[in-house]
Amino acid sequence: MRLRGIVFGFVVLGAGGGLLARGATRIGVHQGYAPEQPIAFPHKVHAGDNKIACLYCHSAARTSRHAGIPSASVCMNCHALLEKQTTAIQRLKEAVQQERPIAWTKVHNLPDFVYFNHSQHVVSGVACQRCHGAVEQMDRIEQAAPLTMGWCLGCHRAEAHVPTSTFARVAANVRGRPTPFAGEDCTSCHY
Amino acid sequence: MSAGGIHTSDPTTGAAPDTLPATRWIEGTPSLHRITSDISRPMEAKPGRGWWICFALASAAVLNLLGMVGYLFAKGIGIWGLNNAVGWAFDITNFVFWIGIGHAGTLISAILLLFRQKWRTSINRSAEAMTIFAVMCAGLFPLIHMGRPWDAFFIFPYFPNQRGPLWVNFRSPLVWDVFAISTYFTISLVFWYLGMIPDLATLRDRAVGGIKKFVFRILSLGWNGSQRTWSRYEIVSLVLAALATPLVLSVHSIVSTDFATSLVPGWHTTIFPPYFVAGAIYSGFGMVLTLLIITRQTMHLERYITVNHLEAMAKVTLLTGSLVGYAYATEFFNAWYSGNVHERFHFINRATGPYAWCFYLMVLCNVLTPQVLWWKRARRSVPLLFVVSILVNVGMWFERFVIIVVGLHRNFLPSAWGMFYPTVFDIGILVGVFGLFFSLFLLFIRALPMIAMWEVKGVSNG
Amino acid sequence: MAERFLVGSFSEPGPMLAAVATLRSAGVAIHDVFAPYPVHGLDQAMGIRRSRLPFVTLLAGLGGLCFALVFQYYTAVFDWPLDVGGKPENSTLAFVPVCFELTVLIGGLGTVGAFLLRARLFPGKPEQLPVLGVTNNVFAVVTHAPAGGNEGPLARRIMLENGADEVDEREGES
Amino acid sequence: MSRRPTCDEAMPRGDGHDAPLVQIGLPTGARSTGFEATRRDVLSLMGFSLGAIGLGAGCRAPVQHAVPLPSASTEMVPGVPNLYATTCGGCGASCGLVVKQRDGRPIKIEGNEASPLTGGGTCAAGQASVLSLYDDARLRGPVWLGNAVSWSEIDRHITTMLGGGGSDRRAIVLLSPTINSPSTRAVLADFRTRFPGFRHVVHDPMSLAALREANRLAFGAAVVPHFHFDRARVVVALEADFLGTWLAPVEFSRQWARRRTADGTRGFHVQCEAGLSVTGSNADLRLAVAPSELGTVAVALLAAVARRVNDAGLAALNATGLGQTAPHAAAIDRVADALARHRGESLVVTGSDDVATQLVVGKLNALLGNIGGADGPIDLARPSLQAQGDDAGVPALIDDMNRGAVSALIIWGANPVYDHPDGLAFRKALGRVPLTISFADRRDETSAHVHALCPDHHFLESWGDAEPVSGHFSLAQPLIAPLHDTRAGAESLLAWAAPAAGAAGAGKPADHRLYLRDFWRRALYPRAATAAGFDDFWERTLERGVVELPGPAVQTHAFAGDWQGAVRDIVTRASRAGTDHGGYELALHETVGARDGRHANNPWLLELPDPITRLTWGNVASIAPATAAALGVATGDVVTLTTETGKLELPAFVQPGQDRRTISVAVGYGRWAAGKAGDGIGANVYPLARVENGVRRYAARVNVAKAGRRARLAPAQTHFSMEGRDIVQSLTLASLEHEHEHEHEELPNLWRERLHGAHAWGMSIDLDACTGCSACVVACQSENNVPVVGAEQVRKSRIMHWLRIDRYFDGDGEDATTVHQPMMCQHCQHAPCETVCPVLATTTSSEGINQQVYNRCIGTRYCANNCPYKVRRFNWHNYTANDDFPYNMTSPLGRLVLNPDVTVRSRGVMEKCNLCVQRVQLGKNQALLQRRPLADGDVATACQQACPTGAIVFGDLADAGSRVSKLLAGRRAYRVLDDLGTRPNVGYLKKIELKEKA
Repeated sequence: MRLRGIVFGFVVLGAGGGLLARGATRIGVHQGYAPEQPIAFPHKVHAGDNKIACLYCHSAARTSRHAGIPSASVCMNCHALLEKQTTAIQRLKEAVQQERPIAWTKVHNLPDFVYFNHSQHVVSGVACQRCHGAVEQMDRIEQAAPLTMGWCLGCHRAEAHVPTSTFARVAANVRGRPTPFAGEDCTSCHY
Repeated sequence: MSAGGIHTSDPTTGAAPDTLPATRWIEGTPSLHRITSDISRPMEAKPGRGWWICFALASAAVLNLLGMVGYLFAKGIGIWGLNNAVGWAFDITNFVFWIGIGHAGTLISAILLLFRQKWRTSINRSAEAMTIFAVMCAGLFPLIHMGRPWDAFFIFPYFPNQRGPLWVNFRSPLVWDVFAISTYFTISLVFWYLGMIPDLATLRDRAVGGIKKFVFRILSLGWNGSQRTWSRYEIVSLVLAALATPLVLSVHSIVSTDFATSLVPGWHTTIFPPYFVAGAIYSGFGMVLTLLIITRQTMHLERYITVNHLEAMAKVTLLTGSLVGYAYATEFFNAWYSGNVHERFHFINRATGPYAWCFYLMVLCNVLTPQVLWWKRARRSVPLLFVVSILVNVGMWFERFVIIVVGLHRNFLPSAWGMFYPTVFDIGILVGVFGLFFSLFLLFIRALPMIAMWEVKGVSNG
Repeated sequence: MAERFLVGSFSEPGPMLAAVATLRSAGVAIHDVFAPYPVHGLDQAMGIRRSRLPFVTLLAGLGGLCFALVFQYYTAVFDWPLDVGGKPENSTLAFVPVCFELTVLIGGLGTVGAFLLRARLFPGKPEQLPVLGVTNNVFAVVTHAPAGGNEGPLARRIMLENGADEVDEREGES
Repeated sequence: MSRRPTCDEAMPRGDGHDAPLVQIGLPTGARSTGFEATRRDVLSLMGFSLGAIGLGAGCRAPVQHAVPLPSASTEMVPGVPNLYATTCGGCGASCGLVVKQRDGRPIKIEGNEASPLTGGGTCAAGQASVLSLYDDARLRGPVWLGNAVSWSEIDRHITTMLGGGGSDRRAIVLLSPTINSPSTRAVLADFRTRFPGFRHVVHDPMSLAALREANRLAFGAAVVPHFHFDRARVVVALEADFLGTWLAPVEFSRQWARRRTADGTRGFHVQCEAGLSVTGSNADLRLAVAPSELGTVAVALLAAVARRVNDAGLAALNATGLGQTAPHAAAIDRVADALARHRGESLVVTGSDDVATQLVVGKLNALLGNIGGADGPIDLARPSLQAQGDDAGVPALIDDMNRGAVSALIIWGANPVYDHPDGLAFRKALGRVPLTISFADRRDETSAHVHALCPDHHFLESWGDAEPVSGHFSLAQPLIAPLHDTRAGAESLLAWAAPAAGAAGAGKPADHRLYLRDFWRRALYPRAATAAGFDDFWERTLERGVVELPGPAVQTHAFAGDWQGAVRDIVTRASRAGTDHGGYELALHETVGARDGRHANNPWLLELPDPITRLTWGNVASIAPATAAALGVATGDVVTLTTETGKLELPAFVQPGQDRRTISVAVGYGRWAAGKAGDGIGANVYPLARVENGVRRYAARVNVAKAGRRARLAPAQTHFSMEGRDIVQSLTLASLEHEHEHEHEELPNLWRERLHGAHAWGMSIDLDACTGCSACVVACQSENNVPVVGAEQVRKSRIMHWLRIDRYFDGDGEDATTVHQPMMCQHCQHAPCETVCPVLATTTSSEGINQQVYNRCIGTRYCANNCPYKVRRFNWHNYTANDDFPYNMTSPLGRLVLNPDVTVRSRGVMEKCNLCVQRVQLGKNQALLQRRPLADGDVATACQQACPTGAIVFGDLADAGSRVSKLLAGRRAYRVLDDLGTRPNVGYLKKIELKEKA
């Protein structure tokens, strides 16, 4: 009878609403963003096959808030000696000769109003892959993590020895909460 | 809604007729059919010139509102007169004012129902409609006063979200407001609609085909007046009334905590909840009076909205008005008795500071004006009641303005004192919202039965 | 299968009440009565039990209350106990208003929802009127009148005796 | 961050390398808001239609690029700030600075702790000078006869017209303010060898010519002595705002604060002045004295002291019985007592423009034995080299120009058309000079009328050195490659003076840096008693910024001035004044924001509330309440001031503490060619000063009349009384001794104490040391990207400063006392703002900071309403990239000053002081990188770093040994409005009162 139709309609509406809501919560999340670069730089070849340490090129990550895109001159440290020639390498060398900076396309754009300091995390022994994914297997870099606040906090809580699972937190709360860790403060990232 | 036709004592409303006042709540004894056609006339006849003029004015104000709010969203609330000292002024004043207006409706339909006041029957429908529209107007302000409506969703605790464990602050009265206002709006709306279903069915059956019949058929949910449904229906009405009664009292109490839980001198007072509720009912009845006096004249419903109704409302107005006046006095006494330097200064400043004129205007309108209602003749004089009701509304608007602005503009550190001067946008939006309210109401009296036919039938039959 | 009904229409509630009472005492099964407004005393006359909807209200209300309590406690104490003005994480008193509002909201909506379901009212449902005007000024008493049974003539007589304007026979499925 | 490399090698030269630097240097803050705005809009549109939400899931933010340096630099790691020592060019005091450079551009001025003079303090103007670097009004390159040209071309024109050579005796005149840079003086010397007819005229808008003249007469040396206020137990200042604007305020503030001890050795500070100044507002005893009476007071003081030290030679003076006729006789006696009690450790200074008065004061100091000695308060032997202005110079120059006796005029840093009483005459005279050259960085009032505009570098772009006090040297190095095609003034002079090949003195480097280095090797290195080679010495000095090199002492003799003559002169003038007394007197003075007007286009300074009037955006005529009542004038009424040299219309301001007969007006306003922000702000009062027999007088007889109009002032504070609430608390020395620690009972805590993390940040502010100089306000604005909102918004009391300095008066007569109270977020442990925020946008961090999360804030403003200190600031408009607010945040160039580590807030967001949490995080990160715990003092907030008196101390309250913990546990500590139970982490130290009322 008709009532069934009505009920069905409500179910459909609910499901649709749920999907829309989920879509809404993905606004501004660019997971999987993999733009083309002015010079096709294969991390797979460098970090993967040739096992060049991340911090060799991105040396700034050790001391700075920025990981730092290496200057073309850094590339030349090796490519001056290697005779391998590709169009990409050709364009790189031109850039170096003309002292023309290369405008790389930024892949990992944090949401607005967030301050992230690479050095803090590198020094604390966070592996690059933990946020950037398996870079050594990527030909073209893509954003592996969602880079949302919830995602950051998950790790911060784990590292801050604040129980992440609800039940663990309940238990901890019964015992009396562990001393708060600055890594959970708003001002750790927002100022 | 079962106040209608009570002659035998029955489980739902077991009142003996002789306990009721001998007042006639309907003039003459119109037949059931007469009642139906009288009440549905405004919806079926062409609107008169008076209606068109009112509607033109109101909708002009609405256009102005749309324009100004649009500009507000584009430019930010800097276009208002607010500043570092006075962070709230017209916006929250309007919010509290309209919430207050919204109180009479549910009060009439719920509390008077529980108190078995027969006279509510012919006014409750329009009073409830007024409630709905007033709450809509009120709800506008929390949204626009932030200047960035697209961020308003932050205030709802929803899942899934990108923020992980960050919810909202359930300690903040603003969150309480969100829940209180939305609950109040929903319940009032349901209550209103539920009460309208039988009348919608009536209209459906009067309608001669066409879109009108279609719409009414959808809305009336296939109502056919079956007694089995009626008996459940009355239980549900009672239950809703029982739920709505504490709700009415809670809403303005919660709104008052916006102020009472803060530490601003003049806000930080425990008498605020009852004081605000009294004020709300007061202003609500003021507005009901205004509207009914207009409609009964323009729509020729004197037969159903009698002077007796007006007088009954006048009595409530007098009572709540006196309560409000008492609250004013108490505030001053508390300030003096507390010996708190900031509190004392606030009330001295309220009575002698740059905004003193608002204070005295408020006392004049809210405390002195209703005193004329002690005289029966005054209570039964329609023009006088009209004037009083208007003054009451003015006074209650200024009450909120005085509380908010005078509280903020001079408090703890004299170095941070400031003044608030409204801009054209403050005033424009104030006017615009009145326009919104009245155009909604004007549409309502054209589109829906503004008097509960089935209830009146019950009464007339008694 | 199609069933046969007797529909007696009255213009006044009084006679209608009397008719109903007599019908029941005569043992005629009353299908239903249709009226423009709730005529009081009719429930007893028809012997309708008091609705149990208030229990729905109670349950829904309690549900809302529990949800509000648990949810606020969870967010404020377990999920992220932020230091808000030095207040205790479990500021129970501050949770009261929301608890109350949700109780009322869910209680109210639950009741109305249950009512609509129970009374089979939903948008677009075609109205089934025994006679036109039951939503205006006619009171209609509907009794079962199986073919060949003797309830039919009996009921017709009783209703006419009690001042029914007219009584006619209908077919339709209940 | 801790290392301070020199930028000899680090700095890219001006050969195009800097272009990409500036690109990557675009502040992420600014970028993020630009991005934010667009994305917010996208979101807002989406909010309205459900369908758009689905689209939103796939929506892409605008593509961003990351542009690395073409070739890696070891010095410059993107995102890592470097600190370079240099010298401030904000005023003549040449304070040592350490400038924070981020991604190749200077973003923040800090004081240089190594400087023995300032010890790390700065002033408001100094803090703001970094913004002037990014001023849009600056010239982009040289201009010849109104056309942009290349340097080589303009050099060709100029060299041909200058001619020069051994026999060439054409008069070439350089007009500049005091030049205390030894290397530049050397450049001038070289220039003179090339052009024998060259001469140098020094013009300071606010000069101390009278003081130098008096010292010439008295001690045989026309010098400005080096004052040591810290060596004086008693300081008597006659019309000398030495804490605010006079001579070297930063240095003097530091010295003065050293004497504000909370024990018996505390100094006693007396101020005699007409208008209330920053210094006067901090004096233990302040006497309102009209300019015409200043001399009388000096004489009376001399007489009174003479009586006490019964000096025979002064008998004659006592006969004149001046002690009685002078005002404030009783008070003067008390002061004389104090002075006599502290002979040799007292100090009388006067900024008077009257030689006679200066002579009397000189005599007074001599009598008290304050002059000379190893630790005498007044040092003539190693004098200050500031304020060498020669008032007679400009009038003489104007005559020469009109006579056609000047063949070429070079104007360097001076703006006489604006700031000289005879400005108009000067402008006319300019037309008579065949070649006029200006080094001005913009087309200002003067340089608009010259032939050749050869824009000088901003001091942050150029090399240089300074010797503010003889023997104290300070080096300046560029923080950024020149933004525009400008050239150091010295380099221009060198280029034009470059001798024909083979001529004498050829082969001197024309590059300014090399010249400087060469000069130091030749002239200064020998004076350094160091075994190290010159390169070491140079590197060290460059890194340290300052160095002390003993030099020859100035030869002076004992006081030999004709003080009797001076006294007679003063007495006769006083009696004349007594006879024809009528009308009022006009007194010109500087304010800490505007100073002499050279920073007029700096919006930070224009919006800086004056510590005394609390007014922004313009100057006023300050009138005593009594006088205002007599004239029927109220604050805001426009009055007409008429002197014999001109008339002026200004809004009146009723000013407690103002002398009854005097109208005070601040100079430095009313520029008409300063730039977009500064033009037409206030009125120019310089023309009302006048030059009187060789000395410029900053006071004049004036007639006051109501103009019948009202002006709308832009006050940052409208109510001046504390209304009897104990907001600023004070105690007397006596009570301090008896007061027990924590005698005020601690309010009970309703709730269980919250656990806190590793630290508990707190701040202590010493109300006794705070002078209200407002350096901290600008420092905060510069550090935290606080927007400038303009006069109209300030009028609506929407000023955005996170840190404000409240000022309250007690009484409103001439003897009104003043208190200053820096007020910023108090970081309450029980913060009222937090409880009411619906979205948890503001909470207390585990380290006790009341944190404000901008991107969570939805702008209900409930927190601001509920904040008893009213320190929260709401972004009523979008102040960035918004043409309604045409200040630095709107111009691409101006945005370069933004601090990339601090978010630029957008519209509808609440903001406030966050205890420079970005500095806290940086400090913690530094400690982390160096694998060491954070030590007390590692983190200094911007306001603390800027404070010249060290009134502000920030630190960890969890560490009982930290300075701030000790201070806040002390007897003077209290919290503002703590009876509200807010439990602030910011505490104040009570002011100490000597209870000396006039």
